[in-house]
Amino acid sequence: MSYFQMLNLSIQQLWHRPATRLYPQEVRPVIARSRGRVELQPSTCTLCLLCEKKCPTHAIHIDRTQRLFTLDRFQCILCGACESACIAKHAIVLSEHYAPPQTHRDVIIWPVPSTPPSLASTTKSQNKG
Amino acid sequence: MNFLKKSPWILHYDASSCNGCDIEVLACLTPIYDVERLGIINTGNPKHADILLITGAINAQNQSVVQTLYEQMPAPKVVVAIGACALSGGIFSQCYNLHQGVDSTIPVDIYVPGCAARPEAIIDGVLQAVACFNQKQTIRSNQKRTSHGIKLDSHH
Amino acid sequence: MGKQTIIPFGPQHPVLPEPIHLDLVLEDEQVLQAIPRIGFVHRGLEKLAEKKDFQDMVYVGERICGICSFIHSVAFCQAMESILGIEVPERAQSLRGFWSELSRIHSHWLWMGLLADSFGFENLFMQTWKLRESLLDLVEATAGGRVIYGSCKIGGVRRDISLELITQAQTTLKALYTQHQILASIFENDTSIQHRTQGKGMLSKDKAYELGAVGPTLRASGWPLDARLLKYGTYQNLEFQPVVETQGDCYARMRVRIREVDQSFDLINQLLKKLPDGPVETKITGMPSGEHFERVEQPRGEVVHYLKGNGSKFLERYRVRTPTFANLPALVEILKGCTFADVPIIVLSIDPCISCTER
Amino acid sequence: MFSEFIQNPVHLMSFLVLFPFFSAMLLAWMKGSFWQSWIVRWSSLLLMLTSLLLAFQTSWRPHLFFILPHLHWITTLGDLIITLFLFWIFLKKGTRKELWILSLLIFQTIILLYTDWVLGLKTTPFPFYLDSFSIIMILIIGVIGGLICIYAIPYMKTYHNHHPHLPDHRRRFFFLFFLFLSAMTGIVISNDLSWLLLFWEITTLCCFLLIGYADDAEARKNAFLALGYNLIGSLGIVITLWILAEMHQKPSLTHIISLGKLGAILGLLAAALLALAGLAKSAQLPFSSWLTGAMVAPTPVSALLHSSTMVNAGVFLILKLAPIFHAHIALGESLSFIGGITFLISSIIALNQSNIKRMLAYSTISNLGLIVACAGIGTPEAIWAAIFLIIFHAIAKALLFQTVGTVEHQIGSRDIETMDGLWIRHRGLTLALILGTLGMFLVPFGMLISKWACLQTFIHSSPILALLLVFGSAPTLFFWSKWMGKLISPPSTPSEITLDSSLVSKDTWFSIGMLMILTLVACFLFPAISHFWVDPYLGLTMSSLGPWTLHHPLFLWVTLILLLILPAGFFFLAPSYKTVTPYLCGLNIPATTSNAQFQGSLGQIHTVQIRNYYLTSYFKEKSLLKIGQVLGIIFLLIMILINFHHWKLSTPFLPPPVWNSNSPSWLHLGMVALLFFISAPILGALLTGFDRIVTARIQNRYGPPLLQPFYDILKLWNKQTSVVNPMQIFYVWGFVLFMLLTGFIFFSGESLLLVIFSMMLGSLFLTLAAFSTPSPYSHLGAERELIQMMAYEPLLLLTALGMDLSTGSFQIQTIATSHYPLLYQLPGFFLGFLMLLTIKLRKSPFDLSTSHHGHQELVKGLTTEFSGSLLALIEIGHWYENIILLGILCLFILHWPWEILLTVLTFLFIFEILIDNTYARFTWEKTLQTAWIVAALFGGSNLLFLFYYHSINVRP
Repeated sequence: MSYFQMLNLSIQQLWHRPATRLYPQEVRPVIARSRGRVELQPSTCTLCLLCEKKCPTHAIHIDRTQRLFTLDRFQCILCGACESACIAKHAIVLSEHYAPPQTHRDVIIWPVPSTPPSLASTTKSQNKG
Repeated sequence: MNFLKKSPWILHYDASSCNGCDIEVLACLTPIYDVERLGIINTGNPKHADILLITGAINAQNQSVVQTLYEQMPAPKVVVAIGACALSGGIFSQCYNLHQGVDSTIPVDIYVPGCAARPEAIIDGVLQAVACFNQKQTIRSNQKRTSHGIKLDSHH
Repeated sequence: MGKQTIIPFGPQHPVLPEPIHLDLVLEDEQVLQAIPRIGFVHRGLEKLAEKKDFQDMVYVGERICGICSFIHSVAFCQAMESILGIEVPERAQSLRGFWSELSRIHSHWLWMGLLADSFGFENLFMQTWKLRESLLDLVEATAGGRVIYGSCKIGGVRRDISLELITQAQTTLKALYTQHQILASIFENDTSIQHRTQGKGMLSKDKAYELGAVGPTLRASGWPLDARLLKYGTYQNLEFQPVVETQGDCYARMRVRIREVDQSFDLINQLLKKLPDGPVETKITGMPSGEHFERVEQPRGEVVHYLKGNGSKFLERYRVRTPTFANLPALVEILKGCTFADVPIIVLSIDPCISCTER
Repeated sequence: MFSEFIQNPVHLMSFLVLFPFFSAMLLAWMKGSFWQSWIVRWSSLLLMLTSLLLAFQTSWRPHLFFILPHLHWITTLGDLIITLFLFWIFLKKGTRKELWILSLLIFQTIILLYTDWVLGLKTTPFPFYLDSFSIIMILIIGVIGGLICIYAIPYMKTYHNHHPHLPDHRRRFFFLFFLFLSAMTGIVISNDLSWLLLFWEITTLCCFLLIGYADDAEARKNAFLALGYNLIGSLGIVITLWILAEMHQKPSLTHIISLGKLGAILGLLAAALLALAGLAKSAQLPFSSWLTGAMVAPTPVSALLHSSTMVNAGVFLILKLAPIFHAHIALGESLSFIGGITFLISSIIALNQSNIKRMLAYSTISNLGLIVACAGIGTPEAIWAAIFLIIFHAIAKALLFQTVGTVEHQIGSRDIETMDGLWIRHRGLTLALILGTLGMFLVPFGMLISKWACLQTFIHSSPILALLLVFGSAPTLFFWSKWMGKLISPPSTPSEITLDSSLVSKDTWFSIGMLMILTLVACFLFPAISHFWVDPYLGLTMSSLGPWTLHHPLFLWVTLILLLILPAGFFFLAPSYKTVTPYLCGLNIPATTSNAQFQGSLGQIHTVQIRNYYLTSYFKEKSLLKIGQVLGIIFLLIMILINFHHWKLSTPFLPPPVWNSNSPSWLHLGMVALLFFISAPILGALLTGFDRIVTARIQNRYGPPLLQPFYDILKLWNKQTSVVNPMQIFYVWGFVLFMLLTGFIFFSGESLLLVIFSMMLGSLFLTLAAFSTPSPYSHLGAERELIQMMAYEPLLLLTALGMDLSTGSFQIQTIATSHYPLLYQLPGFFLGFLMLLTIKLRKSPFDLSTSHHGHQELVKGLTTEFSGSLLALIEIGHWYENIILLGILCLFILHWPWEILLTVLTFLFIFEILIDNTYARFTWEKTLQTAWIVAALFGGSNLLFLFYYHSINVRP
C-alpha cells in the first residue's frame, strides 16, 4: 500500500545495524588510487620545474637556488597534473590520505637534497662511512 | 564545562563554490557519516548556529551576505573554510570576480583543504573548530564580567 | 493597503544548498510573482580561458559544477578534440560513457534526496543519500575522486580501469539497482509525496518548448528530446529511448529522473559488456584553431560548450550554456500562482544547478 | 424627598427611561458645541451613576412589577408617528430597490391598526417589571452606553474634521444617541408587548438614522438594509400581538412564558415569533448582513450597536423566553442551531476580514450566536453563560470599537494591515486594544469564562452544538491572535513611527480607560456578579437551580495576576542581550532606520512588509455566507412551523454536576508544583533524546547520545542571546511561565478545560514572540503556528468533552479516579488525541511552523529569530508542554497496571516517531482539513455515541 511502503522500510531499518562509519573512532581503509593529497619524495625529485609549470593553480613553487620544493595545500586542487608531469620516478605522488585541516595558513616546504637522485644512496653510504 | 564541544550546530553557506564541497558537507549528515552522533546539527539559520561552514571563494555579490551571516551568529562562533576555493580561491583565484579566500572577508579559524574536501576532512575540521570555542568562551565571559549589568546593546 | 508580502528567498536558505535569490511576492501563501536574482556564485570562469592553457581548462571546465562535473569535462574535451581533430580511442569513449552515466545516477539520487528534504521527508533524504554514498565509493575506486572525477582529459581519459574493478562495479551496481527500485517505488507511490508533487508546477507541452526548457524538465512535459540521441561518443553503440512523461508537473519531473536512473543502469550494463580493449588516450598535437559547438546531455539537460581557438595555447572564447540557465524562464513561469510551501519543491523540480548557471 | 427618590427603584427606573429622553430633547433643542458636549458629558455621567445606584439598590431583591395608569394610547400613537416618519423618509430618500421595505411597513401598520382598533388589545396589569437580569442590562446600557456617549463627543468633532464635505448633524446625532439609550432601557423593563414594540421600533428607527448619518449612497443603502431586516423582526412582535388579541390573551411577556412553559401552541408560537424578532435584531443568520453593513456609520454608533444596545435587545428578548425553549426541546434546539451555525460560520468568515470593523462585526455576530444557542438550550447553566457572555462581550466590544475608532482617526485607516507597529507608535491605545482582544478570547478573561460555561452546558444537552462551538472557537483564536500579532510587530513604514498622543482627547481616554478597568474588574468580580445578580435571576425564573457556579476561580485569578505581574517583572529584570538585524537570508542592508531592509531582485531595496494570512483561498466569505443564510432560513422555518406539531414535553438529560468540594491543601499543591517543575524538563529532555535516537535508528544511523538535549540546552544557555526586538524575551518568558502554570494546574487535578485554555495562552505567547520581530520567516511561522492551533484546538477541546461525558466531570482528579480506563468509552477521542499529539510534537506530516529536524521553506519558522538562552527557554517550554500532553494521554489508560501503561506509552511514542519518518510534510490546507475531519469524524461520532448511550442509561 502506498501509505505503508515507507513505514515498512523504516521498521526494517529500526532493527538493522546502522550503516554509519563511526568516523573519528574507526577510520576506514583508503580506496586505492584515490586522490587524497600531494606528497613529494624529496629524494627522487630533480627540481625539473615541470610540475610547477603544469600546475593549473600555481600551488607548487620550486626554488632551485635554495633547493626548496614548496607546496601550498590551500591552492592545490588535487588534479594530479603534477603527478603525471613528473619525469622522475614517483617524486610526486598523490597519496590516498587526505590533508588534515589547519588552523593557520602556511605552506609545506620540502628541502630537496642537493645530490643528484641517482647518487643519493651512495652519498648516504659515504657519509656513514 | 563547556557544552559547545558536545553540540556544535552548523550553518553552511555556499559562497561561490562549484557545489563539490557543498554536497560533501551535506554528505556528512547522511547515515554513512551521521554527524548527529557528535551533536552536530545543520541548522540553516545563522541565529541558531555556532559554526559557519563556508565553501567557495568570496565574490563581489556574496561578500555582504557572508558578512551579514557572520554578524548574525551569536557569540561564541567559529568559521570553518572548506575546500581550496574557500581557502585561497583555488583554480578560480585568477577570476576577475573573486576576492580570494574567505579570510579576506571574515576571520577564519579552521581551514579544510581539498578539492573537493572529503567528508572525513570536514568532520575533522568541525571537531577542530570545537576546540576553538574554549578560548572564545573564556574571552567572552571575561567581557561579560566587566560589563555586568549593562545591556550589551551593541549595534554594529 | 495590499495584502502582499515580499519575502527574500535565498541566497542563504536551508532548502537551497546553493545560493539563488527569489523575491517572492506572497498573498497569504499564494505566490503572485517570483523574481529571481542570480550572481552569488558567479566566478567568471569563461574569462579564465584567456589566461589558462587550453589543456588546463579541463580542470576549470569540470569545476563549473561539482555535481555535473564529469559531463562538463566531457563536453569540453569533445569540443576541443573536434577543433584539434583528434580521434579518441574507443575504450576511452566507453569509459567516458561509463563515468557519465555514473555521474547521472549520482546526480539524480542527490536530487531525489534534496527533493525529499524539500517536502520535509527527512528519512527518505537519508535513504537516498545513503544509497548515493555507495555509488560514490565506486566512483572513487574507478576515477579517484568522489565528486570531482578528474579523469577526463583532451584526447582520452586520465586513467584506465582494471578488469577486476569492472567486475566489482558490475556487482555493486546490481545491488544498488535493487535498492534503487525500493526507493523509486516509494517516491512514485507514496501518497504524501503524491500530495506534495502532483499538479504542482505545471508546465504545459507548448510552454515548455516556448520557454526553451531542456532535459528532464522538458521531457516531463512530453518532448522526447535528449542530446544523447545525437549519438556522440560511446552512445552510438548503445540502445536507449529517452524517458518521457506527459503531465508536466513536479511528479512527472520526478518520475522522469527516477526512470532515467534505471536507464543509466541499463546503459552502463550495455557498455561494460562490450567494453573494447585498447589505449585510453592519444597524444595532443597542435594548437586549437577554429570554433566548435558541442552539445552533450547532462543530468539536468542539454549543455552547450562553445570553444573558439586562435591558434595560440589560450582560447579566444569559451562559452557554456548550461541546462539550468535554459530552465530558469520555465521556473519563473511555473512559480507563479503556486503556494509558498511548494516553492522549494518547484524550484528543485527543475534540478537547479546555480553553480553551472552562473559559472 | 431626594433620599426617598433614590431609595425607590421604581423612581430610579423611571428616571433612567425618562432622563435620557429629556436629555435627547434638550440636545435637539440646544445649539452650540460647548453646551452640547456639556450636556452629553454630564447626562452620561448621571446616567451611569443612576444605573449603578439602581443596581446596588436592587441587588438580592426579587423582581418588581410596575403598575402604570392605562396609557395604551401612547404606544399606538408612538407606533403611528414612527410609521408616518418612515413613510416620509421613504418618499424623500427611498429608491425602487427598497420598495419591499415599504410594503413590509404598510403590512405591519395594517395589522397593528387592525389589532388595536378592531380587535382591541387586552391590557396588561403590569406593563413594566424589573428583575435582576433587567438590572444587568440597565447597567450595561447605562454605564457602557454612557461611556460611549462621552467618547462620541471628541470622536464626532474629529469625524467632521476628517469629512468636511458632510453636513454637521451632530445635534441630531446626540439626540438619537440618548433616545436610543432611553428606548433600550424601555425594552429591558417592558412586560407589555405593545410597549415593547414601541421601544423596539424606536431603537430600529434610531439605528436606521444613525447608520444613514453620512447620508451618501452607501450609508443609505445599508441603513435601509438594517431597517428592512429589523422590520421583518418587528413583524414577529406585531403578529404575536395580533394572535394574542385574536385569542383574547394578555399581551404580556410573563403570560407568554407561562403559556409556553405549559406547552400551549399559542405560547410556543408567540415565543418563536418573538425569537424571530430577536434574531433579526441581534443580526443572526440569515439576517446578519445588516450589522456588517452598519459599519459605514461613525464608530461610536458601531460601538453602541454592538455592545450595549440594539443587538443586545435581540438576545435579551430571546433569553427572556429561555424557560420556554428549555421546556420545549424541539423549539429550543432549532433556535440553538441557528445560534450555533451563526457562531461557526461568522467566526470562520471573520478570518477573511482585513477591515477591522468588519472583523469585529463578524465576531459580534458569532458571539451573539453563542448567546442565542445558550438561550435555545435554556438550562440555568446556559442562561448563566449567556448572561455573562452579554456582560463581557459588551465591555470588550465597546472597548475595542472605541479604541479602533480612535486609532482610525490617528492613522487614517481601518485596515488591519496598516496597524503594524502600533505598539511602538502608540502605547496606550495598543494596550487598550490588546486588553480588549484578550478579553474576547483568552483565559482568564471574561468571554472565555463564559465560553467555558457554554461548553460545560452544551456537552450535557446537545452534543452537536458542542461540536459547533468547538469548531467555531478555533477560528476565533486565529483571527484575534493574528491581529494582536500585527499590533505588536514592528512598524514597516518609517513615516508613521510615532503618533501624537496629545491628539487623543481626555474624554476618549476617560472612556477607554474606564472600559479597560471594567474589563479587569469584571474578571476579578465575576463571582460577585454571579452571586448578586445572575443567580437570583436564575433562581427566580428557573424552577430549580443546581449547585452551579464555576469551580474555584483561584486559578483564573492566579493566571490574571501572573499576566499583570509578567510585564513588570520583565521591565525590572531585563536580561542582557545583543540587538541584531532580522534574518533575511543574508541580504540585509545595514539599518539606517529602525526598519529592516533587504536588497531584492532587480536591484530593488525592499523594506520588510509583512501581511497577515486571510485564508481567502480556502474559506470564502460569500459562499459561506450563502450557506449560512440558507441554513438560517431552514432552521427559522423549522422553528416556527415545528410548533404546530404536538411534542411531548421533556426535560433534557442533565447529570448532576459533580464537584470535588474538598480543595487540595497548599502543601500538597506545593509538592506537585515542585515535582513538576523539576522532573518535567528532565523527563522531556530524555524523551527528546530517545526520540532522536530512535529517529536515527529508523534512518539507519546511530544518532546522538541520550543526553544530547541537555548538552544542547546547556550550550544554548551559555551562548550570547541576540534579539531583534527586546520584547521577544518577554513573550518567551510568558510562554514558559504559562506552560509551567498549565502543568501545575494539570497535576494538581484541576479542570481539564482550564488546562487547555492555559496551554493555549502559553502557545499564544510563543506566536506573539515570533510576531514581534520584523522577520518574514518568523511571521510566516507564527501564522502557520496559528493555523496549526486552529487545526488542533477542536481535537483538544473534544478530548476534554469526551472525558467529561464519560466521567461526569472536567476535574482531572475525578477523571483520573474513574472506575475504568477511559479508552474503552473514548476510542474515537483517543485516536483524535493521537493525531493532535502528532501535531503538537511537531512531527513530520504536520510540522508546519517549525521543525526540529528536516529543513523547510520557513527556515526555522517560529524560532527563526531566537538564539541562545531564548531558544533554550523555548525548548524547555516545549518539554513541559510535551509532558502535559503525555499526561493527558495517560488519562485515557490510567487504569492499566503501570508496566503495561509504560509499555503502551513507549509504543505510542515510537509510533509517533515512525509517523514522523514516513510522511512528507503536508501543506497547511491539508493539515487543517485532516485535523478537522479527524475531529469531526472520530471525536464527533464518539461524542454522539457516548451522549446517547448515557442518556439511555440514565433515563428510566
